[in-house]
Amino acid sequence: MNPLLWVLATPLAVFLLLFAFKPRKGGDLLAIAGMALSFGLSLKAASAVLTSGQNLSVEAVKWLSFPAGTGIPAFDLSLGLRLDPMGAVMLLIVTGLALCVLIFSTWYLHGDRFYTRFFSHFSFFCFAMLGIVLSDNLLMTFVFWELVGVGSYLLIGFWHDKAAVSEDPFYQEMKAKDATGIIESKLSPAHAQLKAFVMNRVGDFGFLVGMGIFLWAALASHVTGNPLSWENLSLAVNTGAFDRISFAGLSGGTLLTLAGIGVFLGAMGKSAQFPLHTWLPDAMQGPTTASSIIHAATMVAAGVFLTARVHPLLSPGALVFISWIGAITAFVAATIALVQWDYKAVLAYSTVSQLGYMMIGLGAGAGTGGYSAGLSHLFTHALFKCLLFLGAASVIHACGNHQDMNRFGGLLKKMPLTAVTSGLAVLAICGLPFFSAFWSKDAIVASAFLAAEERSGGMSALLAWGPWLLSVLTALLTCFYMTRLWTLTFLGQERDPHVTHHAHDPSLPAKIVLALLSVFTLQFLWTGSVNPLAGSSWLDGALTPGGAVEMVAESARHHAHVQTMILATVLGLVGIGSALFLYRKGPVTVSVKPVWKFLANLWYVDRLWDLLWTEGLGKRGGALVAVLDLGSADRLTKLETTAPLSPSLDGVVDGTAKLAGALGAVFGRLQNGRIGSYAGYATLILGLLALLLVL
Amino acid sequence: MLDSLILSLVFVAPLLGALVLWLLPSGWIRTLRGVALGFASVPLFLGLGLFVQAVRSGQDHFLLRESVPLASNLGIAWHLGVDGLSATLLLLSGVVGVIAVLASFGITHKVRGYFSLLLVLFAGMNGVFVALDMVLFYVFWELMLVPMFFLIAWWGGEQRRYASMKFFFYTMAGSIMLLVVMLALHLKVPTTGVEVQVQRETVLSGLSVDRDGNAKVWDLPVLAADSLGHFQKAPASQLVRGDVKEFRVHVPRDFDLLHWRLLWKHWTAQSFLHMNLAAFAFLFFFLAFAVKVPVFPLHTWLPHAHVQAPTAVSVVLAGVLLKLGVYGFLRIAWPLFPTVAAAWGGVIGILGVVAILWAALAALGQKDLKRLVAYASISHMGYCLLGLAALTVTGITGSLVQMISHGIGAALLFLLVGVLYDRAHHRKVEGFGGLATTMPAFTAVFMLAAFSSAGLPSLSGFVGEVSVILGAFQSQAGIAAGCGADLFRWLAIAASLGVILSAAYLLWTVQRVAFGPLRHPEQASFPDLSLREKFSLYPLVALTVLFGVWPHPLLAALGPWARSLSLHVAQAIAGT
Amino acid sequence: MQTIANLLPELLLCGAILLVLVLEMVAGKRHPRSVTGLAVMALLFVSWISVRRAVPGIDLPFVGEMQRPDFLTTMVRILASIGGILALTASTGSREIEEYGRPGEFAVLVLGLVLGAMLFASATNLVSLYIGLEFLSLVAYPLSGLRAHSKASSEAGLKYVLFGGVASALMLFGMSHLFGLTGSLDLSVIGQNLAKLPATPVLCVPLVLVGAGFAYKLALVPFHFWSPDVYQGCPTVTAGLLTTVPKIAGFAGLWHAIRLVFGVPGSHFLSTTTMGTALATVAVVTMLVGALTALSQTDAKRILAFSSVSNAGILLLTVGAWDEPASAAALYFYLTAYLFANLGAFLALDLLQNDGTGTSLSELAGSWKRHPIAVLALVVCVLSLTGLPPLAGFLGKWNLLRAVLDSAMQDSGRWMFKWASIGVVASSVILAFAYLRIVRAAAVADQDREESAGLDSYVPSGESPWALIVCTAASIVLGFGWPLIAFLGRWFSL
Amino acid sequence: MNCCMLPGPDLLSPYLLVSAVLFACGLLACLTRRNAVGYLMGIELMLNAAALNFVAYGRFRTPLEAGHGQVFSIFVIVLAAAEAAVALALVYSVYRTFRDVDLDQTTTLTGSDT
Repeated sequence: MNPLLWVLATPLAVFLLLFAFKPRKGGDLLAIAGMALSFGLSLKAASAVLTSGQNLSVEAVKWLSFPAGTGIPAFDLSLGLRLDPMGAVMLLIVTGLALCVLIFSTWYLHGDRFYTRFFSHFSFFCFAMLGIVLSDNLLMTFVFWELVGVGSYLLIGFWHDKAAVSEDPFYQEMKAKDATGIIESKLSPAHAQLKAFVMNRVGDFGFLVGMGIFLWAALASHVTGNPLSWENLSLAVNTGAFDRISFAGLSGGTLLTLAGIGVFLGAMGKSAQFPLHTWLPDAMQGPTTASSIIHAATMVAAGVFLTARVHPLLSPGALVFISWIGAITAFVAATIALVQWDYKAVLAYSTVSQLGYMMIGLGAGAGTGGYSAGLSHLFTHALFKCLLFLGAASVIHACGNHQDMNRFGGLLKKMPLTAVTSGLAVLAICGLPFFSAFWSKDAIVASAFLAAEERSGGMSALLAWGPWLLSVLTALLTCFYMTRLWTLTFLGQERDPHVTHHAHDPSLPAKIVLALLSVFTLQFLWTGSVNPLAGSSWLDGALTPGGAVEMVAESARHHAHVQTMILATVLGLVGIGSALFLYRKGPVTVSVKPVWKFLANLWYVDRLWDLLWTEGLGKRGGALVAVLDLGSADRLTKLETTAPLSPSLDGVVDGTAKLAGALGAVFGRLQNGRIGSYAGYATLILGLLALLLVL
Repeated sequence: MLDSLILSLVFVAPLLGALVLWLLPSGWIRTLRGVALGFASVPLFLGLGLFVQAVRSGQDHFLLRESVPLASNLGIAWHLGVDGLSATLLLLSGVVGVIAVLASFGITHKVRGYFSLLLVLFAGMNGVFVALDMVLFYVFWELMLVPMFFLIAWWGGEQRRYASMKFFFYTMAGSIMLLVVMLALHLKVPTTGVEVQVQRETVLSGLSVDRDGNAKVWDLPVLAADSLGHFQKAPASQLVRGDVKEFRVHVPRDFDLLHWRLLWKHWTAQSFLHMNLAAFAFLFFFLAFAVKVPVFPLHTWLPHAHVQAPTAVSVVLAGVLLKLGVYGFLRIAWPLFPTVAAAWGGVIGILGVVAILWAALAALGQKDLKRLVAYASISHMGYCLLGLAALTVTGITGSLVQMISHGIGAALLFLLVGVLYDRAHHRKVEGFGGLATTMPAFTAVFMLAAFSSAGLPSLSGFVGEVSVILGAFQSQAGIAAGCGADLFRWLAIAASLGVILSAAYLLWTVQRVAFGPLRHPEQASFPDLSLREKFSLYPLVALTVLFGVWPHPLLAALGPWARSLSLHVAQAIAGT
Repeated sequence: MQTIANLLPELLLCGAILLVLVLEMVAGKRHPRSVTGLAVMALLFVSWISVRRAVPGIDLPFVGEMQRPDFLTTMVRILASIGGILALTASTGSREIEEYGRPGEFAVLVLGLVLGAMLFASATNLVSLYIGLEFLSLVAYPLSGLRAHSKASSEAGLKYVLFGGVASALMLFGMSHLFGLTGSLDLSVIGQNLAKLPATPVLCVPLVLVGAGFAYKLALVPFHFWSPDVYQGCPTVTAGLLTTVPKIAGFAGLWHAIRLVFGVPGSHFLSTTTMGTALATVAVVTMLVGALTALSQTDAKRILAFSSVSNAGILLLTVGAWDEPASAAALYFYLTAYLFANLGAFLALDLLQNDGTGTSLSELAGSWKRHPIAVLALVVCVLSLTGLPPLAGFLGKWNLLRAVLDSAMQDSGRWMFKWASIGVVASSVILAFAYLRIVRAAAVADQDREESAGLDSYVPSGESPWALIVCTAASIVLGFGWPLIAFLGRWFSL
Repeated sequence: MNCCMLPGPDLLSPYLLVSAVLFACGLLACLTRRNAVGYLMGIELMLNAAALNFVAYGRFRTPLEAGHGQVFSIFVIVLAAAEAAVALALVYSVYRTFRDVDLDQTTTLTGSDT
């Protein structure tokens, strides 16, 4: 059997076994073993792919097959696996990190009520995630896309019976004062999981529409085989399928842009792009180790991954849209991260911000090297962000589940390994030379620069340069808030002894995991040379976009890179320095009051969603329609006796019945019991009739 | 004779069961349950067998069909038949029926009457699925009315009288007009019958060969013009060769639904009450079936009926009865009046989408679990209508699959609400909270059911919805309906919004009922699913997953059917 | 002599009446049952004779230009006697009738009613028509006023007689002018003479007046006012009888009269089409008014009364439809189904009434607890009236609509009948709601007052349940009578 | 009509006029009388009007037809008597139960009360 199938099937098998039998103990070992197996196989497969550059694939099986109709050929939306270089790296990262996290969790969740359940749900998630990585067509991606959502749903709601933070004293004293932007009564695992899924559904709406249009186009151009497979889609687009169809007066490029943006909406949901990002910080309600991989390393990156997958199908217009969304996301999230006191919240917002970066890169297009930059940032980020979260896990675990940075401080002595590894990760994310993000993040900024130069011809300067500008600003902010995080936690002296005095590094296996991951923060592992400017050697296959692209001149790119390097380093040092200086003694609130408040309230985005979506549409709108349909609650209680007529669909029905009854009552009233009047009516009518005939 | 005997069994067995129950003493409750279960399971096995056959054949033809004249000079015949569609629906009704009986074991008073009425109801349902004679169809159709009325009125909730009256009156008002319509159609055919032109494809769809090798469509000899232009019996070989294009068939005056498929052109030329006969008939067929589906805005009886009906009856109502409406569209309204259906496709599609969104919003606003699920049903049936109106193979297949998956999913949800009701004796959403801690198994099934009807891939709900939406995107039906080619794409986009809403109201419900801290301490003592409940729930769960992961059987059984319908309509449009 | 033999059933009935009177005198006190028994025997014999003589396609010759016992008449004779038998059987267990205490008189009256029905059904002459009508009425008045000591009953009787008097007077006045116009009492001659006259509206006035008489007998709008009051007031069994047998006779009579008077080919006078349109109009108004009024009633008997008005309207369509054999068959089958369903419903009510409750919906509430079987029968009969398959009523309605639409489609002049068919379904829906209120009260609603408070449970003596059982069974069995309506269609077309 | 064109003093129209007046009186009585007996009398008047018509019409036709008319009028008289008998019996029973024969009092049977 093909290794890819094993890679995919093993986690599923583990999940099914654990779900079916719910073993008291040994579940964790089973999961780890399974993950190790699929990691080993992935290594084998990935190395084969990366060295040869040849795709591995598994024969597609029929899934949704439809007979031919009029003007539409018979087609089969089949399920098949395909592993290309990009997927290979992703595969390694997913399985590898999953393995690490599983090992780490045996320490972190030790003694938890739902210990085994974590491993089963986690395995399910891995299965779904691997499905996305391996899928060879759009529909299958959508399928696993949703399943990943379920996985995250299950893991966010892991402690499903936990109350909302409004009842959590720790949270109450930690939260920034007058931070009303967060609706605390709706911040609990139960709420968070719902929010995450529905928010993602908002994105998936776009995905569905985009897929619909793509399928329609592909069928219009009579491709053979699965019309939604990556090859067929790009084939259809390149053979001008979109010129053959038209919708809402749009056709060709514009329609393609529409479809592209549609699919990208899906990516926005998964990758928490503004304004759909609000679910990700809430998702921190789940176990930290789960967050470390789902909401930091892999799942949220799935959006970026998808965007990269469909990159050949994206029109220039769509790319501009993408880079702007990315830029806005990156900036907004970074600003919010500045003012958070919650250790995990900072990490969450930094994740959102970094995802924004990746989108900027992809949005910059392939020619500018943005595509490869975005992808490489996806890979590097996955590793150091996972490391950061695991560090957070050990800190929080060590401090008795406190997440308040005000109470931390001076942990460097107590838990050196955690501190060092996290420190490395911070440096990495700051993008200092010789650290991984230096090579990926700065490349993104550079590509944004090049893209801006390219576009400034076609559109207004602001529209063209905005993304670049924001990305540079964000670089500064990133360094600042990450350093703030580290300083407040590990430097200075203990501020709250009875929170921190038990603190100690995690157990050995966890330590090993941390150490192992921290290695990846170093750039040369990626680029294969210590020269900061060197591109990656062994990743080339993974980072070259599908389809032919004409690259911007080498010299121009080199030029841009140098500039960016200098700029970024300077900004980085400024940010780090200022943060160190400000927070060396402990927490201080530095900012202009209104700005602080605005940021502490998360730009009021959560509020807005809550107002429009939950309260507005969900509660008010629902109630209104309910009343318009069946009538008031009062009516519904009196149906059996005397239901008052109410202006509702149901009321109209009853109204007509009542009307008929009333008409009948009128005739009934003629029946007054007087025989005289009976004869009267009869003869009267008869007489009239006779009269009618005579005249 | 054998065919119609086997087929009659699907409704005769339940009727026999009702009779047997009637003869048994009302005290023997266990026996009564056993007998009911036994007789209810007969259609299940038949349905299963037929379904397997249908999947195997992968063709659109009748697996069994037989016509025995009842009252010859009235043109009425005992005409029964099963094709892929009927077989699938028979299987569904068999499964739902058995599960409904299982779920009714909790009923303790007037057990005998309850089960006999339930069995009569099944007889009606299954009868409709196999009837191919208009009068027969109507008889079975109305046969369901009375048992349903009493099932709600006797074993229902506190407002059962209102609900039952409303159900009865609404449904009857919808369908009684069919009396006039069917007679009008019948009488507009001359007593001597009428000779109609048919396309070759139409003939091939019902081709059979008589003793001396002449072609017949169903049981009617096919005539083709010979060299002199006289119409002679056409040899089947000639037909298959396809060198002759124009065929004629002499259709007698009767109520045979298969014959009626050939007559749409004839009827389109007639008029009745200053209206085009075909349009007139389609309108009333549509209304009659729309009430059952139910189509917005004729749906308001459903919430009442569901809320008041006992669990098992709700299960049957949502699981099978609503499907009868769509079945009516598929078996009668669309094939008999293809051109009218195409011409009104726009309105119908819009109605479908309005139902999806309106009902979804209404569901968001419900406080009663059962009413919420009822609105979910209305919303999901909207997809069936949209796919049907889109008239693409993908769309129609989608709506057929949606029927089945909704049948399973809705049954599941109603059973779950029943589980809660049996424990708490109320159905208020805010009356629950945090049940996941006390009832993990229940929660698991509940989540699965919710995800399935929210259209999660790998569960049956997804296949139908996505096919309908994709089908609508490909649809050109807007043109035939004179609303522009874009109409159905807009509708598809609007329908996709339903995907967000369904996730919202279903998962919100799950969250409020199952997650968060236990809100009502007394509910800490609730037992998890009992064995009987598991018996009734797990088969449906299994089906949901099966059809979600491996939809091939459904598609193989229904796809060809959808194809032939789509082509039938397309040819009709081309023919005019 | 040979022709007299064609009135054999009628003659037998006369004999039976005498015998019953004698037996009443001799053994009425000691064996009240024997009297009823004799009457039932007689009716059975009569219906047997009629069955023997019911030969499709052979119309027996006129009897002194007065009666024409054709196939329809013969069949109607059977129906009428069946109605009589059922009523008599039921009467033996009916508290109201038993309390009246003179089974003999009741039996005589029933026999008389049947006799009158037979005469009216086959009348072909103004005199026989008038006599038949009066005969029916004169017997019906005492039947409805039977319980002389009860206010309701006597009031019902009085109203009936007074309204009937006016109606018959109108009819007679019309007849007199008709006689003046045509110089003949024989309907066929009248028809031929009318055919020569021009169709000036004035000449129609006498016809309208004669029509009034029929309208009163059949309780057609606007001559229906008496019926709800009378049916509510008179004993329930009687009500059942009066809503069926006279209607059966009336429609047969009207059927013949219309065809004799207007069936003349090449007539300058009112064409069959015009006549049909007029009748259809009356029919539609009647069925809708009856149905709508039934909605607002609160007494089961009144609901059934108005439903019988509505049904009369529906039946009238067949008379006007003029598509001879088909509509005759439709008329006959509908009448049969109607007889069993309607009589059954009343008999069931009577059974429920026996323990002293009334027939108002509120009093019926929860009676399924006391008499499950009777309520079941009531439900079946009422559903048959509703016209739900697979019960007799559905078949009747289907067949009737078929005939009506068929004739409508053969002659574009009969466009009114297409609308009338819509009217039929409309009124059926409205009526369904009214019927459902009976079902709901009897079979669903719980007793508001506590269980059987002050109800002395009256044990229905005798065979009365059998009548009900027969009605119910017939309502079910006839529902599967597809072949039967096929045969009827063929017979009447012979 | 031809019958009206006959020469000589005696004409059909006066008879018809008389009977019409009779009929009108009878009908009026029926519509206005609150007393049951009065109502009955009205009916009798109408019947007689009709009977008169029969005889009158017959009078101006062939003897055979005249016979028809007269026979019918005899029937009418007889049946009127019979009807009167039945009616009076019922009036009596009403009187026994209601202690009154005022038709405005005998109105227990209306849809409304129950």
